[in-house]
Amino acid sequence: MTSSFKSIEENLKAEAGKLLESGRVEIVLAYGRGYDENHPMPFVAKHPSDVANMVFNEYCIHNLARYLVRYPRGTKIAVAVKAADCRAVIQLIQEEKIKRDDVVFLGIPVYGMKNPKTGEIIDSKTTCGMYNPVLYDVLLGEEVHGQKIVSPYDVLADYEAMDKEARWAFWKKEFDRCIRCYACRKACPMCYCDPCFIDQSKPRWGDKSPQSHGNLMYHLTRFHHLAGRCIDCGECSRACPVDIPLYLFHKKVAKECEEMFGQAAGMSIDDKPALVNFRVDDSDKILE
Amino acid sequence: MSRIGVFVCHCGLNIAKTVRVSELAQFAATLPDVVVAKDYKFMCSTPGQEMIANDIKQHKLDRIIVTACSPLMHEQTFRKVLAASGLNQYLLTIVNIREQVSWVTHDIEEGTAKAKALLNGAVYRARLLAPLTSRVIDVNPDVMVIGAGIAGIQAALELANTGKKVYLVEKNSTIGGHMAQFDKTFPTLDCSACILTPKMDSILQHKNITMLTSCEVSEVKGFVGNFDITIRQKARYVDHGKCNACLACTEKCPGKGVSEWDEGLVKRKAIYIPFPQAVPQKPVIDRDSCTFFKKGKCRLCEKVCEQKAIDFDQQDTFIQVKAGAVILATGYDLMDTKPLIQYGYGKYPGVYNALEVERLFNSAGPTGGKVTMRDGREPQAIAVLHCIGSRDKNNSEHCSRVCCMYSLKFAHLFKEKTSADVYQFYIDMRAAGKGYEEFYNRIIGEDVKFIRGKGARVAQSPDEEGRLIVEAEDTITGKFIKVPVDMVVLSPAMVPRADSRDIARLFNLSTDKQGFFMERHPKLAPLSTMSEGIFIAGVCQSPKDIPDTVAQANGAAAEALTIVVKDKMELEATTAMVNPASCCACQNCVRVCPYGAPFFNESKGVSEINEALCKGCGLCASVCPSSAIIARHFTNDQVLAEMEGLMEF
Amino acid sequence: MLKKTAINKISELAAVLMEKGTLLAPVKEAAGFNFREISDAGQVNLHFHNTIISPKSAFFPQMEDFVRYQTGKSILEAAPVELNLKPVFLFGVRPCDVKSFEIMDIHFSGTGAVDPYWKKRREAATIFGHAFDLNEAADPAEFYHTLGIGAADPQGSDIFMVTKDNDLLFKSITPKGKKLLEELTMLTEASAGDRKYFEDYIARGHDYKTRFASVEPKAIATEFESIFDNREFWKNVSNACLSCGVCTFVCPTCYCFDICDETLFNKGTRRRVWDACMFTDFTLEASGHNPRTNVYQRLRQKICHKYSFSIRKYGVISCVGCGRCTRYCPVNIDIFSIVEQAVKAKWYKRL
Amino acid sequence: MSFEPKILGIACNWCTYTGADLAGTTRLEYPQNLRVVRVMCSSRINPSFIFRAFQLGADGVLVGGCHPGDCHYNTGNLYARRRLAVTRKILEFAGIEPGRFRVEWISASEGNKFAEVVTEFTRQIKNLGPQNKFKISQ
Repeated sequence: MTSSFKSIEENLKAEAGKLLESGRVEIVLAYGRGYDENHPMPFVAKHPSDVANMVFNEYCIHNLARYLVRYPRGTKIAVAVKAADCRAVIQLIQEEKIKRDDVVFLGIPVYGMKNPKTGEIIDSKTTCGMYNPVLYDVLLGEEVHGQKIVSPYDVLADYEAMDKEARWAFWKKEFDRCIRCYACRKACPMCYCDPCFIDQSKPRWGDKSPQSHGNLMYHLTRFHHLAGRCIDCGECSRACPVDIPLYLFHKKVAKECEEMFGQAAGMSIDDKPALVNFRVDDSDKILE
Repeated sequence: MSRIGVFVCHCGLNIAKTVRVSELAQFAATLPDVVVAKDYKFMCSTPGQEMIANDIKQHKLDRIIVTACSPLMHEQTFRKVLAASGLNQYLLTIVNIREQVSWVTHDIEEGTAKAKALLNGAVYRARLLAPLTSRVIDVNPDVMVIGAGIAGIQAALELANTGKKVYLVEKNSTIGGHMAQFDKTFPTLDCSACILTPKMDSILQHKNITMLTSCEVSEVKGFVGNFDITIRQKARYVDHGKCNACLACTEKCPGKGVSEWDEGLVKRKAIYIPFPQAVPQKPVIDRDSCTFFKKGKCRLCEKVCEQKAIDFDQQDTFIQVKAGAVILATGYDLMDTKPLIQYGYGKYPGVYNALEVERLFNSAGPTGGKVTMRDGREPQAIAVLHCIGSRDKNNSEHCSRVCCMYSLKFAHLFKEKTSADVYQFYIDMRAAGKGYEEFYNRIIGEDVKFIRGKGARVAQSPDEEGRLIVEAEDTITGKFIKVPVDMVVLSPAMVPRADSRDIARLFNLSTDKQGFFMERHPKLAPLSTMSEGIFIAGVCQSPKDIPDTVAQANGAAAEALTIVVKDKMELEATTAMVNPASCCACQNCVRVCPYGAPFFNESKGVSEINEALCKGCGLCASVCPSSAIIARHFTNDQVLAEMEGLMEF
Repeated sequence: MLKKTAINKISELAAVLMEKGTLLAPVKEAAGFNFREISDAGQVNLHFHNTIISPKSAFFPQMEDFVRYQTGKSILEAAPVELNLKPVFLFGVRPCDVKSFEIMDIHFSGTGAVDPYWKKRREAATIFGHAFDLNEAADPAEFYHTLGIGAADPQGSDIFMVTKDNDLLFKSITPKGKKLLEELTMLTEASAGDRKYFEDYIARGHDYKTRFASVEPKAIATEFESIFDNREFWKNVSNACLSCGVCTFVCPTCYCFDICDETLFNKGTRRRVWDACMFTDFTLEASGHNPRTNVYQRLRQKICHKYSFSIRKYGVISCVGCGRCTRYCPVNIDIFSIVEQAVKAKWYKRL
Repeated sequence: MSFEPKILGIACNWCTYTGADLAGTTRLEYPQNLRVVRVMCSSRINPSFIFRAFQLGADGVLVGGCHPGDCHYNTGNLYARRRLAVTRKILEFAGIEPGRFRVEWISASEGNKFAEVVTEFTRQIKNLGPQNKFKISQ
């Protein structure tokens, strides 16, 4: 049984109102009206009266975890999180960017979110394909059951089967289109570096001009920085104005990390990010 | 713009044979920013060094590249040349064209080409080098020794005798450690107390030693030369400043506790001193067995104390100590053999562990030195089982090193004090120590029955109440045997203290698989640790006997002295630093550093690095996503530039 | 002069233009349309509403090389990069984008400091403007009507194109366009009916509705000046802003760039690349100080630059209402709504 | 002329670099295609160094560190192992032959192993041919 968007919206408004009213939180991160129905926006409620302006519909795709790190440490924030968004918040807690006590998870179990550009339903092809938040303080609807469980990594099969030349040709074409607007990193809840490595002038990791080599360095390094941290929300790819399928590469790295380190990103607040961790008995096989 | 001087060494024919050195110098001269490039027969010779020094002055060089042997050979030599010429020594780059070029090829074309590529990399790198200065810090002249067994006592005395102030921290209410529990020591069979108690007394008397008993380290801050350590002194409920050690209280006390000192074989009072020669000779109250603490009534001790030293309101107190160096001598625990149910320890009263037996032999022990068992009998047959839990893949893989010898000592003492038959069940006899083999031979001559086979099981005799059967395979005869005995002595593995990992965490040490503290290098630095200024001595590093422990204690004292003897010390210059403007507060550096050098400054919202703790490995720099960490001398741009130079040709 | 050709013969026209010079025209790509240099005449595709990246890139490419040099060598040996341009045909530019060239001319040549790269590229180009399809509804993000731009305004183009059923009509607007049109012999003469259709179409273009707000330049400039320091307003409108560069990169009137020296193996190029005022390091000073550290300051800069500073300095709103920034914003921030809020609602006064 | 690859080596100071020196001291011959950057610890290696090396035209990249457990800095190479494993997977998915990037644990006493690894790796890279995918064309 799933809850309608409307009932989720009602619950969201009610819970947000209560949290603001009681002073439990200073801020509620949710969704508000955009320039039309198909384009709602991330929305910040600070007063109980702001709650009336909240919306929730199938186009409320944005991962609001992105905004958490924008507020001073210690700010009490409630955040509306769908499944992947929730994992992003957990990952941020693991990384001590925010404290568990400072954040209220308003969990949204939902199936049927749509990409406003294509109108397609967002599922495991471009995201982690989870529909229920793994952790929440309040659940704003009934848990989604009965959706076919598809591994988020299934979509990789075709690409893994490609030979290396074809795969390189594929990625080269994709990365060459990059205009370096950096919407991917800015939409990413885990990309909180300021400055980003690619903006540094000393060292100059890659050229600033949008040429193949600088683009490649930017994207590959970003994939590495997100290894074991990417929660596969797909925001990078949806934000991209030229539709580079970044999610594919992120999925591949996430899959490998999960296999090698036995841990998926953002599933438990007790985990330690995999790449700043080790086990003495990690096998040398991972290097083969 | 840099002014680079390149100096190519022939190393006689060592290099010149497979690298065209003059061509290399000519090539160098064509590279951007290279002002002068020369080749010479032996660059490390005095004339070679003078040539570099002169060129630095004449050409106003600000970067020097020496193209010669491995930096591990002569980097220091050439750094001195730079320093003497007024150039910062870190502006030197060594190109290794001997070990890694001329000696590994016979082809002069290949050799020359590779040398050019390496040199080009060095030129790219040299341009970006920055002068570095070592920071000099003040050193606190005091030393803290943690653990007051024989290792700690020895180290403390040695240091105190050099005039250094020593803080000796002991968890128990008396110093002395395990050695004070022993009766005799192998192989000389001299009385343990006779050799130890004078040292314990010296600790008490020494004007340079502050003895802190009933104390544990609760927090360690700072770094080599400047440790800032918080000690928690547990409440003793007796004001040791007032107590005159009349011990009237201990006589009147109705409370009964289990004597830890006597390994639980007897009871002691609730207010007590662990043993007659304890240092300090002042009692403490054990809350758990004290009638007043349990029932709220009694206070007999308070009534009899003329000094008014009893203080039931005493609380744990915290003492701040500063020290320049720390020696850890925290010793060991005997393995708990109860889980090894096949040996029946804890189940059959006739089964003892080694420390209990030590107490049985001791004239100050529970039986006044008589070997009588828990049921009051004198044993007629005794089995001593070696290697219980040690040399055992399922428990402790290591050899505990001393059990063979003390088991032989037990045999001797049993023979001396009883008329019992004594059996030794052993895997093989390890007697590697001065006088040990001789001791073994002596015991062989004392009508002790040696069975080469590990004791496999201890069982209740089906026939006789209180009689035990030891089962083993005699590997000499290949027969499975059952030996009926009255008393079984287990020689269990020596294992790290239960809290060794907590202590390791406090001092940022690593522990080995078992939990013993890791030395910096197993052979060349067995007393140092990866934490600068923290040394280890005795069994906390690995099982060893008293002579080795004492030797280590002396060694650790000397090592600690090398730090505190100077009033200033130089810190590593090639450390890492954080550029706060780029720090994204991900705290990866804090998570990964093996030395705890980076820390998060909550108020500034950025990580910082305590350079005194930094060893310059550069791990933090590579896990820093925003490149905020600068690993000095191996900065990102230096490495990237060198790679670019290496790949150009 | 009005000429025409059948739409299915566009590739023939393209082939002719490719012979005469460089043809830049809309091409369909994975994510949508973009102006690209045409290498295959069949690529030209006029079934587009508008391109992702605005056609400013024809005159102000994202990357422009200025000087090549070698490290360790004298500056005298550095070689400026010469633009050896063939004639350029910029084909299929929508009226709002054509308008943007006029605004960009102010910045790149109208202020006295002439940018030679812009100027040369502008001079080399013949612009084929192309009316929006009046039969199809405007994109919800668009609001060029607000800026006084009609859906079929021919001014600014050298040649203006209108679709009539299966034909494409071409009218020369400038002498340059007239000359070219005369050379394009494969085009046929338009009929009287075509001419009427064309004129009607242009007139109808003004009635074609996009989103609209009554915006008077001086008034709006004043309005934004008065709320410049109203942090609540700016924080509120920038709450969702990610501070990425999408809006500025797709914008036809954003012209900020960065000068970079990019070297490899001692060979270097000094070039300019697009920069964006939305990037955190845009205003980062060498000292490490950054006057705009907050998102709201950057979004304020972007909007005030277009709707206030530009008006004060040059008398024009530096926005053509093409709607790209709104359309491609990952979080649906809408400049029109912000302007509307500032003008109409005056909500800040309630605070 | 036969293809002579350029191979970038990154070696830790304490083990592999010293092992390479030992190979020299014992006069073990091996191909001259390897150019080594010395760093203090294999954990210093930023994954982007590897990407950059291929962009600079390296046909192969060889990383050398202490054996796990023997790191001069205790645990540095244990982090490096994970990080470089991920680097490898990224290279592979981008289309770089995984054989072009290798991590080897070579101790200071393993001069032999160093020479063998370099010889074998050089042969492998020769078989793979020039790496032009990441290489920046000038």
